[in-house]
Amino acid sequence: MHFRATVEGVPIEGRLTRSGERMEKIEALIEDRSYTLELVEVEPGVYWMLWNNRSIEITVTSGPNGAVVSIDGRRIPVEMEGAGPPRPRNTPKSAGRHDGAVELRAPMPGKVVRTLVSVGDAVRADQGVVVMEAMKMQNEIRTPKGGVVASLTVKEGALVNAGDVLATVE
Amino acid sequence: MHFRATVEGVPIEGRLTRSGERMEKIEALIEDRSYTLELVEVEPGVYWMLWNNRSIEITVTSGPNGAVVSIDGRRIPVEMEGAGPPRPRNTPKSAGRHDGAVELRAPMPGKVVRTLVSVGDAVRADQGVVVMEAMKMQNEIRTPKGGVVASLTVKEGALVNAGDVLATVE
Amino acid sequence: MFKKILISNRGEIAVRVIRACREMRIATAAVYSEADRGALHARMADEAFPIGPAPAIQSYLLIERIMDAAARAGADAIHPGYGFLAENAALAEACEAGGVTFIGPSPASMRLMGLKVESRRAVARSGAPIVPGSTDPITDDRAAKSLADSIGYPIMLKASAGGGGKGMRLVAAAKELESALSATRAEAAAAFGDDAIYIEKFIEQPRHIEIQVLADRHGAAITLGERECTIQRRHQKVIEECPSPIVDADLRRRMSEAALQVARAASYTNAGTVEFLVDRNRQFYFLEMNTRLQVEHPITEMVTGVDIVQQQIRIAAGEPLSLKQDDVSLRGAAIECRVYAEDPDNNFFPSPGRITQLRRPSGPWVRDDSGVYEGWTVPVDYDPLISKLAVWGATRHDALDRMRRALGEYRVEGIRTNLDFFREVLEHPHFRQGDFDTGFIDRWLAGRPEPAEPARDERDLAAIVAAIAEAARKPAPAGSAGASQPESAWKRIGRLRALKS
Amino acid sequence: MFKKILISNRGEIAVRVIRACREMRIATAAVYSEADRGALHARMADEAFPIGPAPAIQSYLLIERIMDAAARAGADAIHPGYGFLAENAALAEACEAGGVTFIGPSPASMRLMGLKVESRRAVARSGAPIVPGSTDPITDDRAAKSLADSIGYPIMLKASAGGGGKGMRLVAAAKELESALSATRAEAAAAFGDDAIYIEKFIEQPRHIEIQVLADRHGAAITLGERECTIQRRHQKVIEECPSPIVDADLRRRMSEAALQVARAASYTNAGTVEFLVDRNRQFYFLEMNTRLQVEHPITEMVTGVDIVQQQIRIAAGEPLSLKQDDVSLRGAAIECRVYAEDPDNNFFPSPGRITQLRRPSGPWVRDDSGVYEGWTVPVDYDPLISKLAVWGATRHDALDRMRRALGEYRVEGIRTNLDFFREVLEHPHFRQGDFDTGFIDRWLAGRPEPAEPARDERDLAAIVAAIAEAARKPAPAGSAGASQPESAWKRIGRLRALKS
Repeated sequence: MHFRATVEGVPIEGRLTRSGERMEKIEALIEDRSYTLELVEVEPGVYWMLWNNRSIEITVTSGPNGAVVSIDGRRIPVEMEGAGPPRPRNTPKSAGRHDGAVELRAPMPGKVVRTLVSVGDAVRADQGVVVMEAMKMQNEIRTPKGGVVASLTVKEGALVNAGDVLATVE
Repeated sequence: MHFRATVEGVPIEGRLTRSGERMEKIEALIEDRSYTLELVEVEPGVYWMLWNNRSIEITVTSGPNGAVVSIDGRRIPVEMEGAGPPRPRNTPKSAGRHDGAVELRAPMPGKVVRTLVSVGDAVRADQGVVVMEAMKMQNEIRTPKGGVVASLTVKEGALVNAGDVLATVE
Repeated sequence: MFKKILISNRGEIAVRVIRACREMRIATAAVYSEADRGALHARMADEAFPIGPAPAIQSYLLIERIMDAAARAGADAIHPGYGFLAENAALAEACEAGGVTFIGPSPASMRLMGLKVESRRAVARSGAPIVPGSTDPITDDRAAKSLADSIGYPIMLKASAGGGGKGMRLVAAAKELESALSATRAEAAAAFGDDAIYIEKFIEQPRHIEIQVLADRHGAAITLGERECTIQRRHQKVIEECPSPIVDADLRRRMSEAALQVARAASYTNAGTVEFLVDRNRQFYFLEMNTRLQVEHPITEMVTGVDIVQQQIRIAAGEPLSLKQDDVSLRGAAIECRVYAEDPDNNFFPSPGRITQLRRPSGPWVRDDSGVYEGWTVPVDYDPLISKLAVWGATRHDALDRMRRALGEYRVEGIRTNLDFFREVLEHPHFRQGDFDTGFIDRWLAGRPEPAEPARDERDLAAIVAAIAEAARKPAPAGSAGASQPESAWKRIGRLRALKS
Repeated sequence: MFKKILISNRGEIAVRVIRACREMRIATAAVYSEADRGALHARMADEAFPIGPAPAIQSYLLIERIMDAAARAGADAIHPGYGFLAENAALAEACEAGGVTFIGPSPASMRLMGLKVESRRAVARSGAPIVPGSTDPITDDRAAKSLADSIGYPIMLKASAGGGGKGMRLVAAAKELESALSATRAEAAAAFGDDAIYIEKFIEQPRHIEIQVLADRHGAAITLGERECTIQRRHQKVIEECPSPIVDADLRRRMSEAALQVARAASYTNAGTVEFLVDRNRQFYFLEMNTRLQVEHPITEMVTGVDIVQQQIRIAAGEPLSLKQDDVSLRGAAIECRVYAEDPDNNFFPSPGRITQLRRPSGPWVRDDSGVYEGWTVPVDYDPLISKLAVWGATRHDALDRMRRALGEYRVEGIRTNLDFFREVLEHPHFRQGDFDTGFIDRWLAGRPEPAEPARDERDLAAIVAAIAEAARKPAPAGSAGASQPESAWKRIGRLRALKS
C-alpha cells in the first residue's frame, strides 16, 4: 500500500506492507525511514501500536480529506492524498482571501453581543471587531491584520454558526 | 405501526403512532392498554423514556428475532414477530428433543476436565455428567432429568464451544 | 426526611445531587430545557419535567416553571445546585409560599449577602476583617485623602453604583489621588448617574482562599477547612485545592473563626462559603459569601470525609448537625480541575458539540463528577463545564502526581477541552511549589512558548495510522492515490526539490 | 528508586500497578499473552512484551518468559500482582539470580508460608493463636482421643498428605471418633499412600477476617487494620469490608499484634496479609498468610489513606517505612464488590465474551478498578474478575447505600455479570446488620425465591421499545408483520383464546 500525506504541513510519502489478522504487522518505509510495528484498532478510531516494544495509543479523528491524529495528548493534523475531494472543515478559521482581504469568521456557534467597529473604520492588527457569547462566556473576535472594515455582516443579537463570516477587513 | 411480540413467553399485540424528531412522541395501544410516552435513543441501544414524567432508561440488546430488554436491572426477553427468519441463539441451553432424550450442552466455551459417567450408566435428575473448566473455575454440568446416558460426545481435555452437545440422556 | 427532591439545575451538579438523594433513598425529579432532552441529569433522575426552550432565561431561570414542575412532581423540597437560581432569594421565597423546602439559607440571608455594600457593613460589624477602606460613600476629597493615607497605597477607587469591574481605578501613590478622584467621579456620574465613590485598599498579588461553613437551624455551625482557589483564568477558577499550601493550623483557625462570624452576622443556615482575599503577608480580608453549594465542594469532601450535599439535605430537613467541630479533621490533600469544553489552542473559545468518544479516568482516589456522556451534544446555551476531575493524595505532592496520571487517562473526542492545558499547568515549577497568585495563569499564558514540534518519528507514526484508518474507512483501489486531485503540498514540494537538485 | 518496573500479570491488578508506577514516575513494562493482545493493561503500560499463547501455563506462569521480558525491557524490578506467579518463590529466586528486584517478600518467607504444616508450626511457636489441634501427625488412637477431648468437639480429622478439601472428616461428638479415625486413615492410605492424620478443632459458622501488614527491610512493621472477607460464594470471596462489623478496637489490637507475630516468625518484608478464622465468641485463629498484594486491598486504602502498592514499591526499593503505627487511623467504612463475568441466572457459569457496552459508576467516593473496556473480549482463559467496585462512606450504613447507588449506575452489556446479584445481597437484612458467616451466600442462594415477574406495564414498555429498536434496525415494509413466519406463540395463544370465548 502506497500513500502520500501532509503531516503538519510537511508532505511525506510512504509504503506499507500489512500482514496478520487481529494484530496486524506493518512494515513501513517513509522516505528513507523504515518502521516495523504491530497495530490493532481496539476501539472505534483508537489504535494500539507496538513499536520497538513501546506501547502507544493513537486516536484518529477522520475527516473527508484529513485527520487529526492524537499521540499521547499531542494532536497532529494529517491530510491524506487520494482521500476524495476536499470538503470545507467544520469550523473554517478567519483567513486571508486572494484579494488580500481578511474574513473574520465565528470560531464557534453563539450570539453576537456587540459590534465594536463600523464599516469604514480603520483597525489595527489584533483589535477587537465583534464580541460573541457562547456557553455564557463573552469572547472578542479580533482581526489578525490591520486595515479598514470593508463589511460587517452581523448585527448585535444575531445568532451565528461556527464558520459564519462576521466581517471583512481590507 | 403494528407489532406482535412475545414477552417472557406471553404474546401481545400493539399499535404505535410515532411523531416528533429528536425526542419522539409515541402513542401505543397494547390490547386494551394505552401508553403515551416520549422516547429518544441516547446511546446505541440505550433509550431514554419519559412516561407519566417517569424517567426510565431502557437498554435493548437486539438479536435476529429477539431482544433482551433491560429496564432498571430487570431483563425481559422479547421476541418480535416479522423480524426475519429465526436463527439459533448463541448459547442453546440443554433441552429436551422430540424423542424425549435430553441433550446436555456446554453453557460456555471451555475445557472438559472430567467425565463423571459412562455411556449406558443410569443417572438421576440433577446428577453431574461432565465437569467443565472455564475462566479457571470448574463447573459440573448436570442432567435435568434422570435416565440412561445414551451418548457422551466429549473426552477429558476436549475444548468445546458454548452450545456444543456434551452428552445425551434418554 | 424529604420524600422527593426537585433539582432546579442541570449538568454535573444536578447529577451530584441526584446521587446524594439516591444514597439517602429520596426520590428525585429533574427539570430539563429543550436543549437538554436526553441530558445525563434527566436520564438519571426518577422523574423529569420539561421547563421550556434552550435559553436559560426561558427555562432554568424561570421561577414559575420550576415551582410548577415541583408541584406536578409532588416534591417536598428543591435543591438549586449552583448558578441559575441558586442565589436568587425570590426562588427561596416562592418555596416558602408554596410550602416546599428550599435547600439553602433563608431569603433574608441570601439578600443580605447578595448586596455588596450591606454585606460589607454587616461583616465589618461582626468583627471579621474586611478590605480596609470606607463602608460609606465618600464625597469629600479631604476625607478621601486622609482615609487613603491611613490605609496606605495602593488603593482602589470604586463607584458605589458600579460593579463587574466597571467604574474602578487603581491609585498607586498619593500624588495620583486628586486627578483619579475627579476622573472616577466624572465617569461614575456619566455611567451610573451617581458620583458617590468608595475607597478600598488594593490587595497586591492576592490569593483567593475560602472557608466552607455548615450551619443548622438550631444555632450550631462548623467549618470544614479552606479551599485554595487562586488558580484562575480570566477571573474564572480552574484549579482548586484543599488544603491551601499557605494555610497552617493557626491561620485556618483564625479564618474559620472569621467565617463563622460572617455566617452569624447573616443568620446563615445550610452550606455556605466565605471567600477571602489573602495578601502576601497572609493577612486575610472578607471578599464575599456564596450562599449555596460551591462548585469545588468535592475537594473538601475528599479531605474531610463529609458529604456536603447530604449535609445540606439533612440541615434543610431540620436535623441538627451530627458533626461537631472536633469531629472534623483534614486528611491529606485534594485537587480539582474544572474540565471545560473550550479550545486552549484557539484562545480558549468555547467548544460545544457532540462528544464522539469519552474515556474517563478511574482507579485509586480519582473522582470524576461528569455531566455528560459519549454521544451527548454539549449545548451552546450553558456554561462549558463538562466535568470536575478531583483526586486525593496523602500529601499535596502525591495529589499532584495522581492528577497528572488521571489527566493522562482522560480522553474526550469530538469537542476540545482544557485537559492538556492542565497537564502543562501541573508541571509548572511555581505551581508545584504552591507559589502563585490570582494572576498566575494569565501571566503564564501571555508568555507561554509555542509547543514543541512533534518529533519526526511521531509524525511518521501519525501518518501511518492515518493511512490505515483511511484505508479502513474507504477501501481505495490500488494505485489510485492522488490521480485526479488538486495539486497537493506533496507535489509542490516534490517539484521544488526537483528544481533544487 | 526503580527506573522501570515489569508487571508479570494482567487485568485489573496490572492496571492498578501501572497507575501506581505512573504516579511515582516509574516507567512500566507489561506482558501479554496472545489472548491479551489489545488488553487494557498492555495498552496502558509504556512498553508491552508478548510472552506466549493464551493458556497461562504457556505464558503468565512461565518464569523464563517473564525474566526474558524483564531483561529485554531493562526493568530493574518485577511486580507480580496476585495470582499467577505471585506466591511462587522460584520467580523471586530467579529475580535474585538475575539482579532484578522482586516486589514482595523473600523466597524463604514465601516458601515457609506456602507450606501448611511448617507455617502452622512456625506460627504456633510465635505465640499467635492457631486452630487448636495437633501440629504433628497422630498415629495413636488414644492420643487422638485425649487431644480431641482437650480441644472439645466438633473436630476435623485431616489427612496430613491431603489438601483442597480431600481427606477431611467432621467429627461431631466423642462417640463418633473411633470409627471416623479408622475410616479417615483408610481413605488417606488409599488416596495418598500415607495414613498420618491431624486433628483440628472445627470452627462453626466462622468469619473470615484478615489483617494487612506492611514490613520494611529494616525491621519495622505496621498493620493497616482488618478486612472482613466472610461473604463468599463457593469459598470465593465476593464482598469485602473494612472495618469488620464485629471487630472493635480491642480485638483489632489483638489481631494486629498476632499478625505482626506471624510476620516476624516468617521474617516477612513487603505487604502481606494474615488471614484468621473468627468464631462466634470472637476467638480468632491463624488460617494462612498471603505473601502478596491482596485482591481486596482497595478498601484498606480507602479507610486508611495509605497507597499499599506505592508502599510495596518503596519497601522493595529499600526505603524505610515512612509511616509509624500511630500514623495509621481508620476513617469511615469501605466495601468492595468483585464484579465477575458470570451468569447468576445460570448457576453462576462463566460468561466470557465481548463487552458491547460498558458504563461505569462514578461520583463521590466510588472507585472502580477495572481491567476491561468497551469492545474488549473477556478471554475464557483467565479468571472472571473484570472489575472491583469499591465505595467509601462515613459509616458502614452510608457505604452500603452508596454501593447500592453505584451498582445501579454500572452497566455491562454483551456478557453477564453478577452486578444485579450484589444488589440483592446488599438489601438482605442479615447482611445489612453485619450478621453473617462464611456459609451465608450459599445458604441464601439455596433458598432464594424466584425473582418476581415483571409488572404488566414493564412488559408492555419493553415490547414498545423492542418494536422501535427493531424498526430502526431493519426498516420493514408496512403491514408485513409475521407474513411468512413459523407459527408464533402469539398465534397459538390467539387461537386458544378464540376457542375459549
